[in-house]
Amino acid sequence: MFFAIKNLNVFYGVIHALKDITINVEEGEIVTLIGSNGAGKTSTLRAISSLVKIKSGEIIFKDKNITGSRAADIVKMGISHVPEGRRIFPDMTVAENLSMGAYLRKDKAGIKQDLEMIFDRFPILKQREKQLGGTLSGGEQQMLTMGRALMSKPKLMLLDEPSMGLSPIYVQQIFSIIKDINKTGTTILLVEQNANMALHLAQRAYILETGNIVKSGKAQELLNSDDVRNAYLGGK
Amino acid sequence: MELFIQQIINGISIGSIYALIALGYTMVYGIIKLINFAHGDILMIGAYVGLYCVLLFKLPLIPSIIIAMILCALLGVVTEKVAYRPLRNAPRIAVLITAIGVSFLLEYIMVYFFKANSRTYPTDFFSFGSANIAGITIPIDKMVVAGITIALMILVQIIIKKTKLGKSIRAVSSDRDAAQLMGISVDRAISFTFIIGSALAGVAGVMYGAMFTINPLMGIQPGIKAFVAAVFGGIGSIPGAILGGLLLGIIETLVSAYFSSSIKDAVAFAILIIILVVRPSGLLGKNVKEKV
Amino acid sequence: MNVMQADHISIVFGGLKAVDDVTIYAKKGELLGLIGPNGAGKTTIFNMLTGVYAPTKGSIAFVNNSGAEINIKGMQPYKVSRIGVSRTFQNIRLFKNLSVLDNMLISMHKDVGYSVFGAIIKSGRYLNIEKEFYDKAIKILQAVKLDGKKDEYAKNLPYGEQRKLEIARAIATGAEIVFLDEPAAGMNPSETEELADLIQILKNEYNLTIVLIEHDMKFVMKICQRIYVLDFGILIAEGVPKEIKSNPNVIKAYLGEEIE
Amino acid sequence: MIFDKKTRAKSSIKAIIVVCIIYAVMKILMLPQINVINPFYQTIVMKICIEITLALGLNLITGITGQFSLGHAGFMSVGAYTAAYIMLHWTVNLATIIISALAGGIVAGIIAFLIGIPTLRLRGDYLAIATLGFGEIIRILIQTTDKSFLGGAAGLSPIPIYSNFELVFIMAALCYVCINNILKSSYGRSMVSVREDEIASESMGVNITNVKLLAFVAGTFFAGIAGAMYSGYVGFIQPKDFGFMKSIEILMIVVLGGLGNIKGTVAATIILNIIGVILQDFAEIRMILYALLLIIIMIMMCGESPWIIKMRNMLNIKKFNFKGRGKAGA
Amino acid sequence: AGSSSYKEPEKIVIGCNYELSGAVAQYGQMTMAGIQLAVDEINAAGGINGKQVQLVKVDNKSDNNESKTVATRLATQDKVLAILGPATSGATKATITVSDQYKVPVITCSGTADDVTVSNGKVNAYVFRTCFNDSFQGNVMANFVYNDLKLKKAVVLSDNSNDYSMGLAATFKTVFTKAGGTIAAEENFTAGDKDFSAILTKIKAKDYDVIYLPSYYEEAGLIIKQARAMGINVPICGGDGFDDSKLNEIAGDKNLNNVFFSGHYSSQDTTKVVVDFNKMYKEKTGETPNAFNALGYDLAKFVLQGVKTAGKYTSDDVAKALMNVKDFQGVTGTFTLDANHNPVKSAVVIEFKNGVQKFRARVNP
Ligand SMILES: Nc1ncnc2c1ncn2[C@@H]1O[C@H](COP(=O)(O)OP(=O)(O)OP(=O)(O)O)[C@@H](O)[C@H]1O
Ligand SMILES: Nc1ncnc2c1ncn2[C@@H]1O[C@H](COP(=O)(O)OP(=O)(O)OP(=O)(O)O)[C@@H](O)[C@H]1O
Ligand SMILES: [Mg+2]
Ligand SMILES: [Mg+2]
Repeated sequence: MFFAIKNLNVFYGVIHALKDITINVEEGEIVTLIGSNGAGKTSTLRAISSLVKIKSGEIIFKDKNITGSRAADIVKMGISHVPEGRRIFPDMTVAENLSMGAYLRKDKAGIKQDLEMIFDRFPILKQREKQLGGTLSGGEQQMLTMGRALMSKPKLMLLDEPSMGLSPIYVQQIFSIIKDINKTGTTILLVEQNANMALHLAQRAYILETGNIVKSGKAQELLNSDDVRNAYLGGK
Repeated sequence: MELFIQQIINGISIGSIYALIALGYTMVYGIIKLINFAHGDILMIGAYVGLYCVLLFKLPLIPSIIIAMILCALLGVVTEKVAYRPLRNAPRIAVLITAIGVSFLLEYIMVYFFKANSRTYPTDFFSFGSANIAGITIPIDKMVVAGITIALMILVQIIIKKTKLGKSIRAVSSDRDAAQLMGISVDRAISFTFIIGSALAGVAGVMYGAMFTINPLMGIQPGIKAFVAAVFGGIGSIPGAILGGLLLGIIETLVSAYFSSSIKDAVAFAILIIILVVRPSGLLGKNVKEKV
Repeated sequence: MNVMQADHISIVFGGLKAVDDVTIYAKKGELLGLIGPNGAGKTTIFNMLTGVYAPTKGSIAFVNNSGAEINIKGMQPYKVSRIGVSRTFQNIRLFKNLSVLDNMLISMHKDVGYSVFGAIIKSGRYLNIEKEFYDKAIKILQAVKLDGKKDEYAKNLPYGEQRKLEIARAIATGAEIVFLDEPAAGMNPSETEELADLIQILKNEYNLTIVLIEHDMKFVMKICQRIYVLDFGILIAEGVPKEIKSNPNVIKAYLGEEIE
Repeated sequence: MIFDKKTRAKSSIKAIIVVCIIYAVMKILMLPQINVINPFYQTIVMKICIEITLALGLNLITGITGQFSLGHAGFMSVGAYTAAYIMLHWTVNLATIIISALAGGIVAGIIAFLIGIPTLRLRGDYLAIATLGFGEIIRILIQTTDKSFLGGAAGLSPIPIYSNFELVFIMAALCYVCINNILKSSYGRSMVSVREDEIASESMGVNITNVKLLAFVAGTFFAGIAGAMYSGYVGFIQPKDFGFMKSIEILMIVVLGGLGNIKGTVAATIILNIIGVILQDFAEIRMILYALLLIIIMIMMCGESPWIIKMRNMLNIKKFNFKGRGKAGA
Repeated sequence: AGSSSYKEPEKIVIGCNYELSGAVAQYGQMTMAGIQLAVDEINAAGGINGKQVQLVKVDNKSDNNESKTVATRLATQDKVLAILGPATSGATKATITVSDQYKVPVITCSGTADDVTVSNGKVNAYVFRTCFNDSFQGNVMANFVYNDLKLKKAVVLSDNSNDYSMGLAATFKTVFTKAGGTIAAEENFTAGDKDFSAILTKIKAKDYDVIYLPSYYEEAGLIIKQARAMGINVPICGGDGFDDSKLNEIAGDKNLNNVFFSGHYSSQDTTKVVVDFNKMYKEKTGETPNAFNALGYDLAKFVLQGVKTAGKYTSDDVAKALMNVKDFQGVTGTFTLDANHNPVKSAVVIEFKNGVQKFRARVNP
């Protein structure tokens, strides 16, 4: 099994944020997790990365039980996380932020090549190379977060609303990047509010509602379901 | 004029000692933003370790310093693990209270076992006399301190700016969660910060002790001076801490020399406050306005 | 009548011209859109209009409801707010550890009509004004459907509700012109549609002039009466949604493709 | 929330009754026949009342408004010296006692006002250092004055002992009520908003400079009053009584009680003093035990390791809520 | 405390209100060591009137307020016959009202400020001391410098955070100028300072022939060392604060020439009490005693002698009895208390020669 979450429960104090969630992701897939505000999408990703404590349940990655591993070790295993809310390092420059992404890598040549690739994709970042991360515009920060995660060459990538605050052109760009890196062998678990595009991109999807998985299946099928259309896709 | 130069030299001498202490202080303070009340007390322990190296094993300066560094680093790591780590997510000011607890603990354990009495190093342990250039007396031992301070500052700067370890420390200081997502172990980075900071306190302790006197409560004053110097120079800036320490020494000396030494601390604080009002994030602090 | 008039404003950050000679205005009761690629300078314009940054060049004036024109050059944000200008932030800035109600009440503090001494002895004036504040806050909260959560900590609200609370808080200042920075970010399409309706209701009920930044074009085109487009700090287009949608410069710089 | 006069009257009467009951109980326990609060404990009770006044003032500044001050003892000394000076030159009666206490508070407040205007724009530790500096400057200036004026290093004595239990108790109660009511008003909310987010507060029309200044002046006013009480209680004051460590001691109370939590401040003052009394018998190891207790309390109350949480649950203590004020009207 | 139903106690309970922690813990602890030694000795010899002496030791944290509460506690809860300490004048002054209120004697052996025993011209009925007061010591040294050393231009270097230092300096200045000397300069430092080069550089350029340095050994030691290193070789004079072997360690023996201080006794003294004390102290603790140790030792012995002759074991009676102890022979001199509750005893002036203390003169009050 490539990646799976089994019966995951997470609490914030007395708030039961995730209730017995089970999700699995096959190697090479793009799976998306959608749901309205406060459903628990972010909490799921944070639980996987060990940024929040798990009450019960299991997380499996490449047939290994990684539940309770430390956050840093999970990254070492090849899981990279683009967090919600643009968690860039505000007092480091754009270049330093990107190099932090490659913290665990040793192949200098590879790093350089990837850096070129990122600057290619986000020319703004190249222009802002020496600027402090904290002074970037919202969208620029979002690109930086994405770029930083790409620098770690992950096997599984957890993306939390990567298109938030991006202009239409860059939304397209982000989705095409996701498609590209998926083609080159990275598995993707994508959380998106832009459910339309997410469902078009993904093979499978889970729908989360107040901490429960209420629906799952082929993305295409969900896209055509009336319930889903009304609840998440709008355009009545 | 000659007198003035002499006083400036005096100021640099005492300032370089402040700077050396502030250097270690700012390692922990600048990076974890913990007002490390116990730093002065780790310095005190360093001074005692040095003293016993001399008294019991008759070791010379350098080996004594190295042993003091090692033991202080150990002590720093242990206090971090026991007292500060459980409070990682507590407000900064709460950790400050714990640090005060640690400070009292170190002080009074030492008082209990070694009494509150002052002690001294043998007079020949760290003394190089003084040189006389054109009527100006230059105390060589203090210049040695200045040299060591500069060398250590460069070393620390290299560690922070150029090494992978330094990178991880800076990332942790900036955003802990995000640093973890880069594969950085927060515990390790913070432990290293304490190791470096406490080892520097060890160096400072031996030199401070050897030049003056030591007792279990000796750490309080250098602790405060280091705090002042670090803030003065700009929180998080290592050269700033050095500059802050030096300026503090020079200001104090000039006030003593040209006004009255009874108000030297008051005037030093007044100047400091004026400078802060003009530069609200210290001398070398980055004044980045938060982007909204 | 223009309630807001910014003439030829520019700002430079360490050599970078983030906003360059931009002139914009808002008529009373208008719902304006400000769009443009990432890093174009939209948020920066908001920051200048609300006093957070002072423009390097140019002038900004508001007309308050007594008809006086007020130049905000060099004014601190709290003073700008007191002439009836309010805003939300791109990265939500609620008072996280305070209740929803407290968040609302704080934005009314500028109209506090009793003294500290009155507060200490709980004078009659204090009681009246507190009641007035409370009623006003609840009324606005009802409009954004948050009255049921008035005692909740702001940080415990889901993202979408935090956005709504921020809008409600901006209105509670008694503002006549409100700047909204990406109000729909982080909402799914259905939620965005609801928000569009909500904004229009609020605008009518409180007689507001609204300027908003948003990347969700469907949303912008639906509710904005007039749109400004910014690119690299320069105004590249202005017009009604229909014109903007088909403006080739805008398509090239921002939209990427023609929408719908 | 209170909006009408009837509820206000009810709550005021309730508050007065509570104060009276506490007072009466204390008084009864102090009766020589009962002697539960013997003369020694009486001195401790007075010390507690004075410290409550002090700490509540600092809580207003640091806990509620979020302005990190390390100079509180300096303002206390201003009050102490002002009152002592008056009492050494005037005859002691109720009127002069009240005048000197108020004068102590007012002079401290005025100095805070003058200091606050330039320095309160500093943030965080920069402000801490500036206030620490002012505290030290005040102390050193008093120390350098001529012996015949403020006593220099030797201090002022003998100051008539004019503080009694009634006086310090009433002052502490008044201080509590004032701060509590400010907190429940729009002024209190604006202070909390400054602590939470200055930029957002400003954009909502809050004049943060004024708000900080108000908190600072009010807080130091109480420090001044506490100082006045102190000098009439010990009968002897010296500059070294008001050093940096004294400021830290007060800060410790505020933090242990929970930043912004005024009930907590009262509780913390009482608990710390009880600990102090118990530890008096452990002369040599007193400070070691005190330090250990401090560390353990902090870890137990705010630590997050699993075993700590387990212990906390077992002992049924609540985790610290550092920002004491949450719900509306609380 | 007052007692209507007097009952003879089984033990003699004496309170100790000392600075065992905090800024001046050094002084408190050293005094306490002396007291303990005396009490152990007395108890080993069968106690006072056959009763064992029990010490209640309480720490006042070097804090004046705490000193007051501790005194109250000792007087009312532990019902001690007398309170020894505190070590500093300030902390002692904070207990004056307590001593009056509960009629319990407070006896200090190092609170030297003049107004400890006499405030506003009125004697504090229950406060006593067994050490010189500041004006006496300042007086002794001013006269010695002017008349014996025949030096006329003095620099006064005092610790302006310390009332002991300021007190001695003030008297010295008055007496010295009255005698005809001039004060060439006055400089201050603050307890805890370590580097004095700024003020030493400053005074070096002045015209003077002696330095008066009333201070404790720690700062004094550093100042002497740094002054000598800078080539300031004029005589340096101080008070009993110099009397500690630590002065030798800190300043270095070679720098201790031409250094004088006024003290209670000379370690070269051959009287039996002094010799015995030095020997016993060394045996018990392995260290050479200093002034604080000796003062503490004398204090305990003196007070217990009062208790022995009081007749009744009440604090009030003990207070009265203290005035009746005549010619008490202590290590720090033979004395009787005068009407102001100050001891009438002679001071000695000691001179350092290559770090060795030499008796130089005896000055009677
Ligand atoms: N640190 C926290 N403390 C308390 N409650 C929290 C915390 N973080 C999240 N929650 C609560 O847990 C629930 C799930 O939140 P989560 O952030 O996972 O939602 P989400 O699906 O990512 O929503 P959004 O689309 O708004 O990002 C929400 O009700 C939220 O209020
Ligand atoms: N304080 C600052 N220092 C330096 N550069 C800044 C600062 N603030 C903004 N900038 C730069 O100015 C440009 C405009 O930023 P702004 O935040 O206004 O963009 P925006 O149009 O709101 O973009 P987005 O849609 O991504 O939020 C950006 O390139 C940003 O990097
Ligand atoms: Mg989320
Ligand atoms: Mg923006």
